[in-house]
Amino acid sequence: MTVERGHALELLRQMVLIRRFEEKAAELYTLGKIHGFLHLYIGEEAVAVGAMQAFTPEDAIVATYREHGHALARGIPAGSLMAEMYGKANGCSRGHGGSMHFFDVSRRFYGGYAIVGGGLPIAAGLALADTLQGRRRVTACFFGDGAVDEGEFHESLNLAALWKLPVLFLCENNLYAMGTALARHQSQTDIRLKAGAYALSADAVDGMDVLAVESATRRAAEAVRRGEGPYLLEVRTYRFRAHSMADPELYRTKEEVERWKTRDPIALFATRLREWGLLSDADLTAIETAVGREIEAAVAVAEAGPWEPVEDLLRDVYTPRTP
Amino acid sequence: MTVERGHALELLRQMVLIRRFEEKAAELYTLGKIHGFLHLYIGEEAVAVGAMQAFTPEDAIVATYREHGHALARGIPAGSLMAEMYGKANGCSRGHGGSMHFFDVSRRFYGGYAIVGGGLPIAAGLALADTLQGRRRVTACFFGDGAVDEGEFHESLNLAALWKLPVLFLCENNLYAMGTALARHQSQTDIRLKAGAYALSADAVDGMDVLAVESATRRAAEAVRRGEGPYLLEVRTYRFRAHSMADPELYRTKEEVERWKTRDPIALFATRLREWGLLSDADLTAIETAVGREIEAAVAVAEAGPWEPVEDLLRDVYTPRTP
Amino acid sequence: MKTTYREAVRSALSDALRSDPHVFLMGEDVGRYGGAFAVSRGLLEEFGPERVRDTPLSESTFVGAGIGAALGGARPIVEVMTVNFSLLALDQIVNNAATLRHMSGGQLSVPLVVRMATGGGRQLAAQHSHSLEGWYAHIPGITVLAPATPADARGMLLAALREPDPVFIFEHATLYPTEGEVDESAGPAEIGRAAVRRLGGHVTLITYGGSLPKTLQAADLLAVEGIDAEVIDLRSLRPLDTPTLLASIARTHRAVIVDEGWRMCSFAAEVSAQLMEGGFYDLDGPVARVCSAEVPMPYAKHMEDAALPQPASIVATVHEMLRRHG
Amino acid sequence: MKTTYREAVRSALSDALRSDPHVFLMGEDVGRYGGAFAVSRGLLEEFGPERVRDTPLSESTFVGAGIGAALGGARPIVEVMTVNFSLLALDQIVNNAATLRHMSGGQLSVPLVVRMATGGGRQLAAQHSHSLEGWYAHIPGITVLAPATPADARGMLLAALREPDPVFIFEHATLYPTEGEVDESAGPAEIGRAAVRRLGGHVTLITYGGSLPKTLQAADLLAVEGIDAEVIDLRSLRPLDTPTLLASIARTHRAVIVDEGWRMCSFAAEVSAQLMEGGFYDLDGPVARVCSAEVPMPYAKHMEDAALPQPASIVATVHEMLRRHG
Ligand SMILES: Cc1ncc(C[n+]2csc(CCOP(=O)(O)OP(=O)(O)O)c2C)c(N)n1
Ligand SMILES: Cc1ncc(C[n+]2csc(CCOP(=O)(O)OP(=O)(O)O)c2C)c(N)n1
Ligand SMILES: [Mg+2]
Ligand SMILES: [Mg+2]
Repeated sequence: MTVERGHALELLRQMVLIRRFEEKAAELYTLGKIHGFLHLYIGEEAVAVGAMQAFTPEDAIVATYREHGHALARGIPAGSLMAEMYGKANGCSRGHGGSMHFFDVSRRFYGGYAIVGGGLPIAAGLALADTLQGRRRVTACFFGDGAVDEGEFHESLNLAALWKLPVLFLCENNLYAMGTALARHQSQTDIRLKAGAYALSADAVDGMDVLAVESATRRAAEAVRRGEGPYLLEVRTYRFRAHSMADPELYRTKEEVERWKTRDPIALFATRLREWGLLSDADLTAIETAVGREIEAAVAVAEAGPWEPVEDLLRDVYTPRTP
Repeated sequence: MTVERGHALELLRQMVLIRRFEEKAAELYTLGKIHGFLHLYIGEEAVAVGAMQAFTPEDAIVATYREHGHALARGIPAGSLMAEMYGKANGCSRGHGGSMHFFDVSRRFYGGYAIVGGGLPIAAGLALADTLQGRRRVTACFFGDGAVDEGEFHESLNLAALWKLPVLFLCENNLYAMGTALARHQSQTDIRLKAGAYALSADAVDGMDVLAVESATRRAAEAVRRGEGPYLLEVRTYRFRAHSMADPELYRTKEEVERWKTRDPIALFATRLREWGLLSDADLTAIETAVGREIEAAVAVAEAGPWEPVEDLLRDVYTPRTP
Repeated sequence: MKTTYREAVRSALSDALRSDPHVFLMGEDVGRYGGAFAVSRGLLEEFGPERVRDTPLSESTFVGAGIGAALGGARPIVEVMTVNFSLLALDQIVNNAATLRHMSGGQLSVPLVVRMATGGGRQLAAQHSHSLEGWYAHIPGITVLAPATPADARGMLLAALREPDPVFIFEHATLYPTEGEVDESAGPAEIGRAAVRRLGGHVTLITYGGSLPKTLQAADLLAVEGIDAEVIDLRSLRPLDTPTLLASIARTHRAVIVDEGWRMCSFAAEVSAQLMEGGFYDLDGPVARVCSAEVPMPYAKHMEDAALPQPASIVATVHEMLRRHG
Repeated sequence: MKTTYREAVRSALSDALRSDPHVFLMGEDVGRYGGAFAVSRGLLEEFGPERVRDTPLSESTFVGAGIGAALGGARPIVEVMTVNFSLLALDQIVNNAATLRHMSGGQLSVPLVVRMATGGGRQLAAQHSHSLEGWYAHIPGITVLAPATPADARGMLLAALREPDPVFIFEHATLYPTEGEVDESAGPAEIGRAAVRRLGGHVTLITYGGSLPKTLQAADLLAVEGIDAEVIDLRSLRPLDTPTLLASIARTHRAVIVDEGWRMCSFAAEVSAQLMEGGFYDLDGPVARVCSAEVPMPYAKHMEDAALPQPASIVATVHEMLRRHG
């Protein structure tokens, strides 16, 4: 596998950005700056970063409540996300959504869904609109292994396959749905094989390898863009942190987590780039420094952001009427 | 294939009973004796009759709104069913359910569900109760090809496979969900292949051949009874009549229907039995005469049945309290 | 022109499909079958399978896909065959259709129209006779309409297609064959306005949808006895035209609400509460409700009749009211 | 003994599992994880994976399987993690759990208990903060309970397990850590009876579940000004203990209902309608409602606070009521 140095460093930078952003978010949660549910993506950075390379600005992204990584990889400014988690009016959803509901229409980032499986039909619909309007765009739909259990997974894959809708269904299989291990929630643990039930194309890829994710996603996205219909891509990964800040992690051993941490996607990629002579200590320091500054700035944006006035409580329930 | 004569004639009798029962029901519908929705099973008799042979009285049956055939094949008296369709208090559901909601707990016939797919979770639960209580019973769950589209199909097969629940999922694939042909509602038209998504056993069988249905169901039921977990059996059949009495059948050609009628399960079986020397004209006449009488008697039961008193309107909403 | 409710819906659908290329219709059996209630018959032939789409039996997903398509710039009309099946789609409706605008800080809007048949009275028993308009009216972020006449069936569908936010239209299944005057050149109806269908000074009868004909019958029966009932057709359940209701009870001082939902936590309860909140001092006595009995709908005709509001039960309620508080 | 609401639920669960071999618990993450709210922690270890079952994320199916298991002679307790996810199971609830007894002509019964967390106030935003008790209370065939204290959390779960028909228990998520006296030897609570939590003669405050602590706070604030509020905790929403409410307003002549559901078509609307129907002539003025604002729940704390009923808004409503009708 070959990779252009600039691109490689950019992938690394994005993964580091997500990692540091979330570490900061966890810290701010403990400090009482961020509330509600906070689901960290740490350990899974290669998935969002690798996959997002395959999409153009015209493509659409649908994610879940664990979407910090996707939002950052899609290029939404960290400050806008941090402000959202603070609940500030300069947040990407005006403080209405918090960590689970990031939106940025200018980047065709359509959320942020907290009902497991709830984003899949939405993705099918976005793709349907493209089909009806003759646009060659892809809708990328990220979801977890737990979402595969839900009826909407089945219904959405069938609908998309039946109507040849341009959706890339990207399952982030991190082996757990909350505290329930894959084999205890799925009778067929080889998720890629689900595709046969809908006669659609599928692939599975190592989610700890950012380059592998990127190339598998590019292949899949190109097939979708060519009009071959939807595609199911299973990305095998692992979350290093608890499901959410409230989770005591009774359901897995420290050893299991440690074993997976030896495959940390950032460390793995950095090592590889060093081996290939594409990364120096100075490069890494530069990345860390830049990312550190970006996160500091993001926190400042959040801190400085205004609170939405209480008088606006009902403002966005219905579209304002032009009289 | 060999078949014992007495058994063969009984299979034939049951199919004829269903056919004549439904012809009478259609007539009574036109006469305004039966109301609401009436979904005829004509053409599919070999499915219910063949399959039902595999189940013992301890097994449980879950059916759909197109369940006249299943109810009769399970041995519920025709009079009790006819009275139900009249809305009489001596109906099998006291006139509360009509054609779509037959129940007979003494025969472990658990309905009669009019929401497509709604019976599948119920079947999984009945089987779960058996598992928990260490009983070796099978729950047979009948549903159509349309039900395969619904999320509950997916969820129920996964749950049953995951927990090795003793359910036989029996898909009556009659090629249409109301007016929507299989290929226009399913991306994977080979329904048996859906089983791979749940790592469970499956088979498909010609639903116009009552003996084939019987033996495939016996095989499947025995596997389930042995504790091998659930099983998906696709039975390929065709409905000769409209979806319901209101359906003008705009969606298929007369030719298609006529082509299928050449594979009428009753005629097919009768011919075969004649070839094998197991059926004479006199046998057939005897069956028709007996069935004719049975249906006449059923109508009489329905006609003579009492109406539920209006004062009982709220009687069965909650279980009466013993004070 | 006199036409049926069914034809009025169809004419609005075909007008919309003709005039706006972004409009499309999807739902179970809307195409080849012609719609479970024959509403969309002929549309597939005229507009083709891209714009008149038969869906698989997947209520949650095709409603959700309608939401997504609306986000993507299309103008979907989703037919959920009946409200009974919409129970399978409530997550998409409550958690996505109704929230996306607010949850995104006003970035998104969901110009989606969902139509469904509702109600009982056809001996379809417990699973096929629901009347859940009151549930829908509970949800902020959506608009809930219940046209009771052919003219409204047409006008409100056209109006719904101008709304930037999700609109749910409840078509009572017993209304499809009913006839009424429809002006084909008339434009969209006004959303949020009730209609006084009959003027009267003794009591206000408030209703909507499939109960309107029954309520008008009750008013006729009352008129014979010299009791002049005003009949108000709500038309729009959310938003609710409370001022029109209050103005009426300011004159009649008595009100009966007729609603096919089960009584407990019914839409009628909301109307009753609002009449108290806004009109307490105008009332001569408590507002009454005529609703469905608290029972899953029985199949047998005499039992179903007993479970549903009927002209006779409306009349009896008015009698009782006049007896008790003059 | 003082204990938390969470522990009270757990103690009822373990008592039930211990005393009845037919009882089992299933739901998402009730086992290894210990329950999303740590309610079932330790039960897997004590009772094993056959009786404490982690389910896949399939709300419709595991609720339906609960119904089927109940039909099959088991005694299932299904935990739907939160009411928000129960939207995916409503078809099974409305069309099967609630109807099977009636639809089968009385042959079947469904002895099923479903527990779920409900409500807002934890900054979980629009999709995770619903309070849909009013929807559930609309459904004939089921019983709807909303324990507000640890003693009720225990007693009502035990009572639910004696009911032959489906019971839905709503546990407000903010209550889990609250403490109260629980008599571990006390048996099942009585279903269908409201509790007067505070006596007072000037106004009746009616509430349930997570709004009880807020309402009691409001009563304390009012007491400081010399306004004596009676506080009634409904406990059971279906059946509703209307006589206790009417007896109270016969003394106080004023009532405010506090309900976390959205105002329009809320459970509070039903209570309001019933108070009018049964107590019109006792009322000095209209019954008032303090409900959630008509908005998907915002994430930001100050906005969420503004959307939900609060002690201050309850007090303000009482002030306004006293100002307007003495
Ligand atoms: C329909 C629904 N059921 C339950 C939940 C509670 N819940 C939130 S996340 C989660 C696990 C989801 O697992 P998965 O899809 O694998 O995503 P991951 O968290 O691993 O990224 C559960 C059960 C929910 N949000 N929605
Ligand atoms: C959830 C749901 N959606 C729609 C309907 C309306 N409907 C009744 S039967 C039917 C077709 C079902 O087809 P299939 O499952 O193949 O059974 P068949 O009628 O062919 O026996 C439809 C769409 C329904 N009853 N339930
Ligand atoms: Mg996961
Ligand atoms: Mg079929």
